[in-house]
Amino acid sequence: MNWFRDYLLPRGGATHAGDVDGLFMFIIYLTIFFFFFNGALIFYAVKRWRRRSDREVTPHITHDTRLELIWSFIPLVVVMLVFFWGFKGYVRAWVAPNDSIEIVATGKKWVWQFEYPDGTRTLNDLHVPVNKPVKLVLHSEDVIHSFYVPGFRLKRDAIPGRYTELWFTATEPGVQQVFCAEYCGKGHSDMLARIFVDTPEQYETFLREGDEQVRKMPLKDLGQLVYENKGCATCHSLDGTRGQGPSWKGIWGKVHTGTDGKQYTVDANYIRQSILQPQAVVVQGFEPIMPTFQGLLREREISGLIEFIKSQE
Amino acid sequence: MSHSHAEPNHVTGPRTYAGVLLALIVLTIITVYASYLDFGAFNTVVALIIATTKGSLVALFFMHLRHDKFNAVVFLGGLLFLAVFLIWTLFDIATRTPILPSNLKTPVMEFPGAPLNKPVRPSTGQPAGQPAP
Amino acid sequence: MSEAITHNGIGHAAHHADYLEDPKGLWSWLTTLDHKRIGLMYLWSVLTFFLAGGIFALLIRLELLTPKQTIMTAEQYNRVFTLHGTIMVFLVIIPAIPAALGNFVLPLLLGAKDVAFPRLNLASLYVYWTGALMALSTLLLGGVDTGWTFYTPYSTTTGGGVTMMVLAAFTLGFSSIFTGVNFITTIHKLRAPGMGWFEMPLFCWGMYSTALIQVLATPVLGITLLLLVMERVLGVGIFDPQLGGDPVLFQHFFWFYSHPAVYIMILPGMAVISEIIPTFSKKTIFGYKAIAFSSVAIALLGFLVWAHHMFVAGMSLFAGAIFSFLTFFIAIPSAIKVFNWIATMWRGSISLEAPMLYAMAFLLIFTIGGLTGLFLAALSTDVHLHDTYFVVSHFHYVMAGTSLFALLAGIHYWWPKMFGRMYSNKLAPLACALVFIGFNATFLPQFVLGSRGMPRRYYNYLPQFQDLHVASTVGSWILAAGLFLAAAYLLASFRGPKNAPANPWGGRTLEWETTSPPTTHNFEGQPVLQHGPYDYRANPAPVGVHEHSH
Amino acid sequence: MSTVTHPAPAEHGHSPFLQHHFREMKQQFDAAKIGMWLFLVTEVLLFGGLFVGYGLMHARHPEAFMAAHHHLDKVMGATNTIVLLVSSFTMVMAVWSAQTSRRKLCILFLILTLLCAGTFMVIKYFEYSHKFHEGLLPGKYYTHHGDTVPGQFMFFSFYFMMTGLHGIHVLLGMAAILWILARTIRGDFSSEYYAPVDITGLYWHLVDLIWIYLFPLMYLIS
Ligand code: HEA
Ligand code: HEA
Ligand code: HEC
Ligand code: CUA
Ligand SMILES: [Cu+2]
Repeated sequence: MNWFRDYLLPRGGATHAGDVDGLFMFIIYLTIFFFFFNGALIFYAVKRWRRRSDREVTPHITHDTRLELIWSFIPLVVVMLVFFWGFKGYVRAWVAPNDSIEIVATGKKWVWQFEYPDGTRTLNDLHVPVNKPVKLVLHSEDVIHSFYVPGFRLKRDAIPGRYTELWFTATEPGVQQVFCAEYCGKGHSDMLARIFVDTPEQYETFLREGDEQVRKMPLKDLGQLVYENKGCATCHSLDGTRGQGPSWKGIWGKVHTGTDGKQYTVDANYIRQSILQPQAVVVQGFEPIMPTFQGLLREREISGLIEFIKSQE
Repeated sequence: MSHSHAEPNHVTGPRTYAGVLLALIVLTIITVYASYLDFGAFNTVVALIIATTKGSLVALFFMHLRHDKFNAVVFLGGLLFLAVFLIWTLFDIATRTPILPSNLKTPVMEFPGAPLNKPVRPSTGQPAGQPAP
Repeated sequence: MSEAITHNGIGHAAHHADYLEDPKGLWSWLTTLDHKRIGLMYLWSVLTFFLAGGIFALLIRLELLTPKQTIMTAEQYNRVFTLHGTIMVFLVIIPAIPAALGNFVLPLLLGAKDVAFPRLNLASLYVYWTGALMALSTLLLGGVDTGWTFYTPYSTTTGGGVTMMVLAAFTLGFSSIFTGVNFITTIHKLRAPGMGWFEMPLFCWGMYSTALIQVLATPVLGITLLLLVMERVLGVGIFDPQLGGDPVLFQHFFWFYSHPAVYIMILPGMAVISEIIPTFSKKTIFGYKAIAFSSVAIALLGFLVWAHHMFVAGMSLFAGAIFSFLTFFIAIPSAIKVFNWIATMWRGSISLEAPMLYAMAFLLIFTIGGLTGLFLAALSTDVHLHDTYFVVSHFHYVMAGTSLFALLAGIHYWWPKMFGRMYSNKLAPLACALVFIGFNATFLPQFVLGSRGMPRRYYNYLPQFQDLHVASTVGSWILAAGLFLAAAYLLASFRGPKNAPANPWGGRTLEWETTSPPTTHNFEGQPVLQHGPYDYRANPAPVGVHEHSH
Repeated sequence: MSTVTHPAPAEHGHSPFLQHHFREMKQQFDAAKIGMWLFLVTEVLLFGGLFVGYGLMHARHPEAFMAAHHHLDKVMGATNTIVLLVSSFTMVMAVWSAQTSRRKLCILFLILTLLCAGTFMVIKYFEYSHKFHEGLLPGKYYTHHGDTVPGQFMFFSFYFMMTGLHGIHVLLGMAAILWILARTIRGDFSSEYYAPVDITGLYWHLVDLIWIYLFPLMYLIS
């Protein structure tokens, strides 16, 4: 029946996923069993004792204590089993081993930011080494978000003013999808992130130089990737519609007026400044809400963005 | 079932009521006096014990619960569920272990955005003065 | 006139006065103190809002037909599902059975002339209308995009009509409290002479348990919502981490009410089913006391488990364990009920009229809905499933599939009593089948969506989820078709004459012993109970014999 | 058939105040009492929510609460406590007078109760205006200067929410007492029928009961 499990659940990629799946499948079969059991009883009763005449007389059976005890006791045993099974899995996923790599994950509308022990920071892309315990310390800068990795069967809320934590040991290299599972407003469903489960070598390179993709891509494509993955897209559209921030459509070379009344030409330097010190020039008609990306984007990524914006006719 | 005090033999008289009033006033004086004493951790407990004594007097005599078993159960039931609310909430609040990232540079601020501490958060919902990890 | 009622010479005029017609005029309805009329006005209001909530649901489903934008923007989507959830919970399913059907039949079942406090009853209706208008007025205030759970700090920082919506829910809470106070008192003091606690129909036990929750939990919702308003207006700080508060505390406050509230939604449904199954099996209920006590047990246990909605919300391990452990105990009284109902059908004389069809659908869907609660009550699986479509599907199975089916069952059961008219016997089973199939087609795929990781309240989703979303959307159309069909033939019955017999189904509870529709004062004189509510031994009432003529 | 109906109980002991759906005055009276007590339970839980919130925030910020409560005036608080206790006494005496058909006495005690309630509100008014003046306001309106302990605003959030909600209840209670007073003057009540006086009394005592807890929790924490 593995096909059934694989149909229902995404492929598990962390050490304790198997335990959760076991319990999940157990309750699935329990549900299916009782559905058909009750269904069969009802069906049988209707077939067998369908009313044929209005004058039918039925036996006067008021209760049966023995039956009553049986159908209280069996569910009791079953649910206690389920409780302990679930509890066991929960405890195991509770305390991180001491040698875990600690990464701080901060949620804010609508991006995830990761800070590695060496101070490296990434946005929306989390790199972890395979087969090493990783502890995520979660925290939010605005409302509650929730860090959800279906493949790891893990989820924990990121709460403002407090830290929560979560740990896992990824078992196979590859990519895992991360969702924000606590409703956080307009961009909730776009608050996606990915976990790159790296081999030890890949992880080393990542810490040194950023990930491989970034290193090899043409600048313009890199710009597009950054646009999609680092949260620019939540505020800037490409088709001219006004979002939280101005659309990028055809802005290259245009002259924009800041709230200080001065005129600025949109060129490479201007864009670089907009990204690193967004508050320095605020375009008229917009709120100064763009976060700074200082330290979050590598030099090559910024060049990529400039190329990408240039290409938006 | 409901034994209300409707039956005339349950009419409590003015003398009892006056006595209860006197007791209540004396207890009020005691509780004010006790607030100047120091029982250490038990200050609040003492105050609450006195308040509960007063409350019981009001409920039993003025509200006639002494002769009204049914409604006494109703009332105590309400209090019971209030207790459940408090205690079950404490199951969580009182047993949380604080978690801190090991590289935390600035300590968590208690009232980052409170009046007279910092300007209140702007309407945009942007954070003002969060604990910086 | 049923032979069951002996004439007592109080006057012929009173005897024939049908509550629908006496007195006449809109004003007489708006100022009525008659529980039956108040129940009907509640019924029409609830069904209207059900239609509104259902239309919002169809819009949700339509939007989810494709990833990214289909028919609305993300902001609109967030407002639509908030409105859908709030309307369905506070305006539909909480008042549905108690305030509409309960108001109508509870006094009849008890052999009483009215509820204990008729004025309070009318007040509750007006409070409900006020709350409903407030809730709808948020549409003009820019909508509300918090979800029906109003979690802080999102709800304290977002714009729009949140304050108004919260005050609306606060107001609606009072209408629910009024109903609860009224029903408890009525059951204690207005039972017909000779009707002991265990001679009451089980419907009354269900109402009693529901009312307990309404009285004990709703005030805490009230204060929670007030605190939320204060947080928004004054910045008091209790839920705001910026001000030294605790945002997760809001969740404790909210669920202290809202978990018991899910039993406000289901217990009345179970109450209806406990009436229908014996009537259509023509057999005494199996395990009367077990069913009665399990209602009370569910109501009381329901207070101890609320934080199972917060397993991933940063609760302590200890709290998680306690709340999970206690949650499982609710499965036992629920199981007791299910098996007792099935045992009632055993060796009965089963007739498959529309109410019974809905009741059987109820049993099957409740089995799935309830057992999927176990996935969520178990700690490790809930971590995976929390806030995914699995939860969405779970609660639609229990709220829409179960409570709502019970409401439909009850409407079909008491329709002849309420209006004196029968509906189409041909279309009813067809509609029931459509509703049953449509319902499962809508929500079964959502379980799979959820277990595969699709989070809820998502406007946009990954392409891999699309197939199942399409299936669900198509299902919602079948469901809607069934419901519209049901609405159509029910309304069509008003074209016919008032020809329903006093006791069309051969029921043994007191409401069947008065005319259809009942007279203004319910019974001629004071009925005195002489047999239990489900006693089919002596003189088993043959169906359709008590033809009632004017 | 199974069910027999009797004529409505003959018109014996028929009070004009017996509503049509009750069989006798006792039943109506008991129902009114149960209804009132259930309502009081909802009030207890409503206030209870605030008390729980207060307790948890107090435990979270003990210094702030401690420092803030010094701005309250114990004398005024204690005076108000005694005023309310006395009003409870006069109220129960009013109920007793109605129960024993002493109409004049009942009127007197109701008026005394109203006077006490009025005194309470006047004292509250002075306390509030003093706090407004000093900027000791709830939440974000808190502007008091010279605090050494941060976070005192939260104490005042609770102070105003709790005493404010209590104050509203006092006003509602006064309205109810006025209504009862009018009916007493009209001569509605006697030992036969005094349920409205009784349940208004219950409401009033609950308002007192809540204050009994508010007083030490607000004014006397140490
Ligand atoms: C009518 C409403 C209703 C009802 C009756 C229930 C019934 C139950 N619910 Fe559900 N629930 C909701 C409405 C309801 N729920 C809603 C609205 C939400 C989400 C709110 C939101 O977030 O928006 C929710 C969410 C929810 C959660 C939180 C999930 C999450 O967000 O992570 C949990 C967790 O424990 C849960 C558990 C249960 C359980 C154990 C029951 C039990 O009572 C079920 C008991 C019934 C049975 C078990 C079936 C009958 C028994 C048998 C057929 C016999 C065989 C049984 C055994 C062998 C055990 N529910
Ligand atoms: C009782 C409660 C109830 C009911 C009945 C329903 C009914 C339906 N719900 Fe809803 N739903 C909720 C309560 C309910 N829902 C809640 C609480 C939420 C969570 C909100 C949140 O996250 O904050 C939710 C969320 C929710 C979502 C998830 C949104 C998201 O997370 O992004 C979806 C998606 O498919 C959905 C779909 C539906 C559908 C298709 C129906 C269909 O069953 C509707 C069918 C009804 C009709 C088509 C109307 C027809 C009516 C008439 C013609 C009149 C009837 C008259 C008679 C028959 C007499 N609902
Ligand atoms: C939270 C919303 C938000 C995010 C996320 C965001 N921006 Fe912005 N951005 C704004 C706003 C608002 C403005 C206009 C005000 C200003 O200039 O600061 C703006 C302005 C700009 C401008 C100047 C545009 C003009 O028309 O003059 C550039 C360039 C820019 N952003 C680039 C980026 C890039 C690159 C990213 C992602 C790496 C990004 N932004 C992410 C909100 C955002
Ligand atoms: Cu962040 Cu949802
Ligand atoms: Cu729940």
